Amino acid sequence: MKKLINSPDSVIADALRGMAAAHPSLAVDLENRVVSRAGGVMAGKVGLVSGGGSGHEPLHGGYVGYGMLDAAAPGEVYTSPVPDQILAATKAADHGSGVLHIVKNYTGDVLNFRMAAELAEDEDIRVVSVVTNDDAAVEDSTYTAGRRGVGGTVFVEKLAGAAAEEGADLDTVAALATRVNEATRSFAIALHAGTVPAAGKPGFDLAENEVELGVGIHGEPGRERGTMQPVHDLVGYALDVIHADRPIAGDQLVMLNGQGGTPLIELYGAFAEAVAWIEGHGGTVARSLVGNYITSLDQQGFSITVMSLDDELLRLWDAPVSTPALRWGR
Amino acid sequence: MKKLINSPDSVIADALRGMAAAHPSLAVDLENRVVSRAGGVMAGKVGLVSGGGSGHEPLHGGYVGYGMLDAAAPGEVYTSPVPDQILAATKAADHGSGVLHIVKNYTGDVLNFRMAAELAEDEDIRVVSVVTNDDAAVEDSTYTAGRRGVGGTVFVEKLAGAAAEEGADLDTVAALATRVNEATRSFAIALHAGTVPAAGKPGFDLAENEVELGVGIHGEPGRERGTMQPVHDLVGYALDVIHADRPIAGDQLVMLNGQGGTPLIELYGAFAEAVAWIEGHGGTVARSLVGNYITSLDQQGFSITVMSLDDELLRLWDAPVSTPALRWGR
Amino acid sequence: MAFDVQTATAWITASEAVVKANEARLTGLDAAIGDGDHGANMARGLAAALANIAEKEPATPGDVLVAAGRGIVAKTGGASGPLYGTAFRRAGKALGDATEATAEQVGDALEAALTAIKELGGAAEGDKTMVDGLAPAVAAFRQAVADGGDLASASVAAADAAEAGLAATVPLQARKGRASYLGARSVGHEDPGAASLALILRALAEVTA
Amino acid sequence: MAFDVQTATAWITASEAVVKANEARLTGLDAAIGDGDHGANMARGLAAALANIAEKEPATPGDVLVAAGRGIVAKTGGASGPLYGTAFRRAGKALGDATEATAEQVGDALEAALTAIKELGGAAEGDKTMVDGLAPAVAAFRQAVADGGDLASASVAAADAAEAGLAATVPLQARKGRASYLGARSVGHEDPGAASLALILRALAEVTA
Ligand SMILES: Nc1ncnc2c1ncn2[C@@H]1O[C@H](COP(=O)(O)OP(=O)(O)O)[C@@H](O)[C@H]1O
Ligand SMILES: Nc1ncnc2c1ncn2[C@@H]1O[C@H](COP(=O)(O)OP(=O)(O)O)[C@@H](O)[C@H]1O
Ligand SMILES: [Mg+2]
Ligand SMILES: [Mg+2]
Ligand SMILES: [Mg+2]
Ligand SMILES: [Mg+2]
Repeated sequence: MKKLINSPDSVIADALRGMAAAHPSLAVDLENRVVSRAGGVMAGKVGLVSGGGSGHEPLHGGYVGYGMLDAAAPGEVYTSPVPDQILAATKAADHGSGVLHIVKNYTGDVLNFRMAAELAEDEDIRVVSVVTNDDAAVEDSTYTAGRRGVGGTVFVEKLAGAAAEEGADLDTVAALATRVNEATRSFAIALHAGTVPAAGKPGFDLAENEVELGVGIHGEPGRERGTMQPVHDLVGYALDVIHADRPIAGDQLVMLNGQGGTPLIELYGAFAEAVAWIEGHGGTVARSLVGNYITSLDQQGFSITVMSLDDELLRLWDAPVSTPALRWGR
Repeated sequence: MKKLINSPDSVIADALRGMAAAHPSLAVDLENRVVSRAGGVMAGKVGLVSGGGSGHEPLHGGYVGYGMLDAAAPGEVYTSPVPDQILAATKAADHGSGVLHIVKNYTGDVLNFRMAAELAEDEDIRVVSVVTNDDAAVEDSTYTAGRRGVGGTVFVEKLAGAAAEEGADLDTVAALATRVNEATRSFAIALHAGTVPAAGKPGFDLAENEVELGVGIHGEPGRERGTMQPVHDLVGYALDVIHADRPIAGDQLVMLNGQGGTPLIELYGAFAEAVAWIEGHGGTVARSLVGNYITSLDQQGFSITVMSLDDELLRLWDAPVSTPALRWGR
Repeated sequence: MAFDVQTATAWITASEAVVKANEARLTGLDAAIGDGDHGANMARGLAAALANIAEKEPATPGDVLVAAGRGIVAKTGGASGPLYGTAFRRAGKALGDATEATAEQVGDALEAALTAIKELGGAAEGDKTMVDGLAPAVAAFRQAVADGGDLASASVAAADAAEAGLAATVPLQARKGRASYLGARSVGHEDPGAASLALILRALAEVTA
Repeated sequence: MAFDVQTATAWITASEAVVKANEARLTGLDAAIGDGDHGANMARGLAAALANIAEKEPATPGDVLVAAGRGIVAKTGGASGPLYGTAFRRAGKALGDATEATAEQVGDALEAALTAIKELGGAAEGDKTMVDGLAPAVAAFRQAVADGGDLASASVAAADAAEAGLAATVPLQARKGRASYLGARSVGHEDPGAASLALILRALAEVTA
């Protein structure tokens, strides 16, 4: 697989240079690999930090800005960032009222963020971590690593970001983030695996009539291999799994997300199926996102993330946001 | 190639249903296949209509909204819309001050829009057409079909849209659109061809060490086949061609566009190279877009579109815009 | 045999069938030097032509062709929609309200179609377009009639000429349509529009045989 | 032979070399049931370990391992960074400021590493992780020392046990780390972390031979 890169080693550094040049609203620390807001922030605002492996763009750097994150720490492709880097992001995000770490549930992310939090506390920055784990494809159990954090992370960043912007304190923002995570479920299906630059070939091979059901965001195989179906059936499968795990009822926030290599025209078609399914089950799609919001490089496929809305969550979703990847209301 | 669709015949209809559900700001006429603004428009504003084959999303439907288009007419995949459909879009866009047709220079688009314009004049709607032809890959000549309209179309839609929103009359908006088109050049390189749903396989085959240089936006082969290079060299090649055709000097508006299947992280890396090239040649990147703005389904590769800015063009670029795919300032 | 409503309708019916049967081939030709939709475009367009004929129930062969052309323009899109659509419409108009057109009149109609395509698309012979099939076909049809041939033999001559014209597009470099963007790389391929045109004229020869 | 600064440094050097040589294999194992970065992670981490040792010029074998661990944590990322990094750091701390650690002390250090990994990652034996290589290796090392073996023979016993532990991960279903997301599909593959661990303990056996 050809990649539009200089070398696998320079992918992150090159991309960060590009982000810095493309977005004057971002401050990009190329040395520490931290993306933070260039503009001023209301003193006393709770800081929001996220991060994780790269390859999921626009997550997380594209969500730094008013109403969402204060800083992001991008690791190597599909590899969590290191503690010092997360510490640097935490310092960049600290406005005196503590910092929320939004961590996707992967052993590497959890451990590196935990170490960074310890380092931050040594420097008298209070850190609370919220671990997202919205992937309904994975059996949850206390004996395992548990569920993965996937698309729901975007919702957590948006809604917690809005609460922080409104002046909520660290514990309130953390409690909200937890509530959002709990109200959210995702499921993903891949048609063709993405290619990590260092690997140079797709993470798994699928025949013309095969799909991977229940994939994560790291090009890993899913929970089972299935047969290629019309998008109506694939979307139905995904929503059936989510619905069985946490019933879909009432007003929903729905993200129909592309994995990086699927045309937008197909994502709109998939979204039409999702809306039909949800309305057919008595729910309502009150708000939505359709596009590439949490990707797996050039993987082909989609994920659906569904959250039950209440008045507070709806208000926070509609609150102004101004980041490279999500922008409305200002 | 697997496609996330129900059937090749239903792709456009399904996507339009999805767009309608995803964007309350849009009115989607499923029968006539017209996407227009749902909200009211200042009476007397010049209407802007564009359209063309589908598969280039977010172009054009994603650019319908305040500060850009009034209506879009999406044809079948890679096939220009038909006259009746363009007429319906023209009617939806007419607020009493005439309508600008923004037409990409392809025989099919030009002919169908010309027929639609004749139909519109029969209904007493004044139509002026501006044909975009910014592709520096194609030799221009009066004996040929001339250059293709590609990425520059996005700039024309944005800047003409801003002028129309300010209340400029039809001839002024058309003159501005022409000026934007003339100040703009594009060049594209593909790594892997996209797949039209009805065809089911990529438009051309490239070996692991090959690229297509000077491709258009319809999965067609380029002006020559080249050797795969680091992104530094590919971007340099593209900018060399553009620079030779129309020198890049002074403040530039630069779009580093993905063809639909290239990861955003790679586009940022490519953009970093473009900025370095332009600054190395004494120019300045004053404004930019990095992402998927005019795509070729799931084709892998990029295009660069460069426009020389003056004070008026800069002001119009910065003017508020609120569409599904471009949004700032309100 | 004369060119009446039945023959005209049979021509469009046969054209639709042969294009449908050759859809993949036409698409393949277009994928090589264009955007790979000519098969789908022509299939959609001729199906719309048939539907419009069925709906309008035209009373003259001219009106059959006008209805076909309108159907094509309304549903095809692309370059071939306006070009073929207008060509059929102008051909139909050229037949006036004759209920049985003579071979000579059919020759005039084909000439009108050629003129329409040249006017609209601006292509000359040698630009590697459908004109390279239609221009020699019109000439051959007229010559056959001048030599005393009837509709059937003139149509065979036209079809033969269109197929020869198609073959002659292979070494040409395209100067119009999408294939022109390929520059020298367009050499060595049949033009898709000339290919669909040859099929349609062969269909005429078959329904008039 | 005793475990001194030279031996400790030689161990990390040999580990880096063998991991680098096996980078593609480790990545392949991780691609099958994880995300395909374990080879790159370990190569990057152990290179950082070497760089940090070179920079810090540690005076004791304990400090060599602490420097290695810090280098790994600072540059690796992923699950293996904190796990291996903390393991080396804790192992180093367990050695105290001895300039020549005995086989028994090295056994304690390996035990400290195992405890650190279990504490941090929460994995037990049988969860299909590096613990399945390290736990039997520590036991074998201690047993060899108890049986009167020296550093060299105990290290060989540890490396053998780690390799057996690696082989024993094949039929297991993963319950920790990314492979756990595959559920039953994780069965039938070697665990990548257990594989890198076996390489690192074989390197210990070689430098102490
Ligand atoms: N300017 C023109 N004049 C005459 N024929 C043309 C012209 N442009 C294109 N064509 C014909 O149209 C054919 C392509 O039609 P089609 O693929 O359906 O449309 P598009 O090029 O819009 O995809 C070409 O093979 C050529 O024969
Ligand atoms: N909770 C855990 N406890 C012990 N070892 C673990 C745990 N999670 C993962 N590992 C080990 O880490 C290895 C994967 O490391 P690596 O691929 O470098 O990191 P990542 O999983 O973050 O991509 C696994 O093969 C396993 O041996
Ligand atoms: Mg990883
Ligand atoms: Mg076309
Ligand atoms: Mg075509
Ligand atoms: Mg891994």
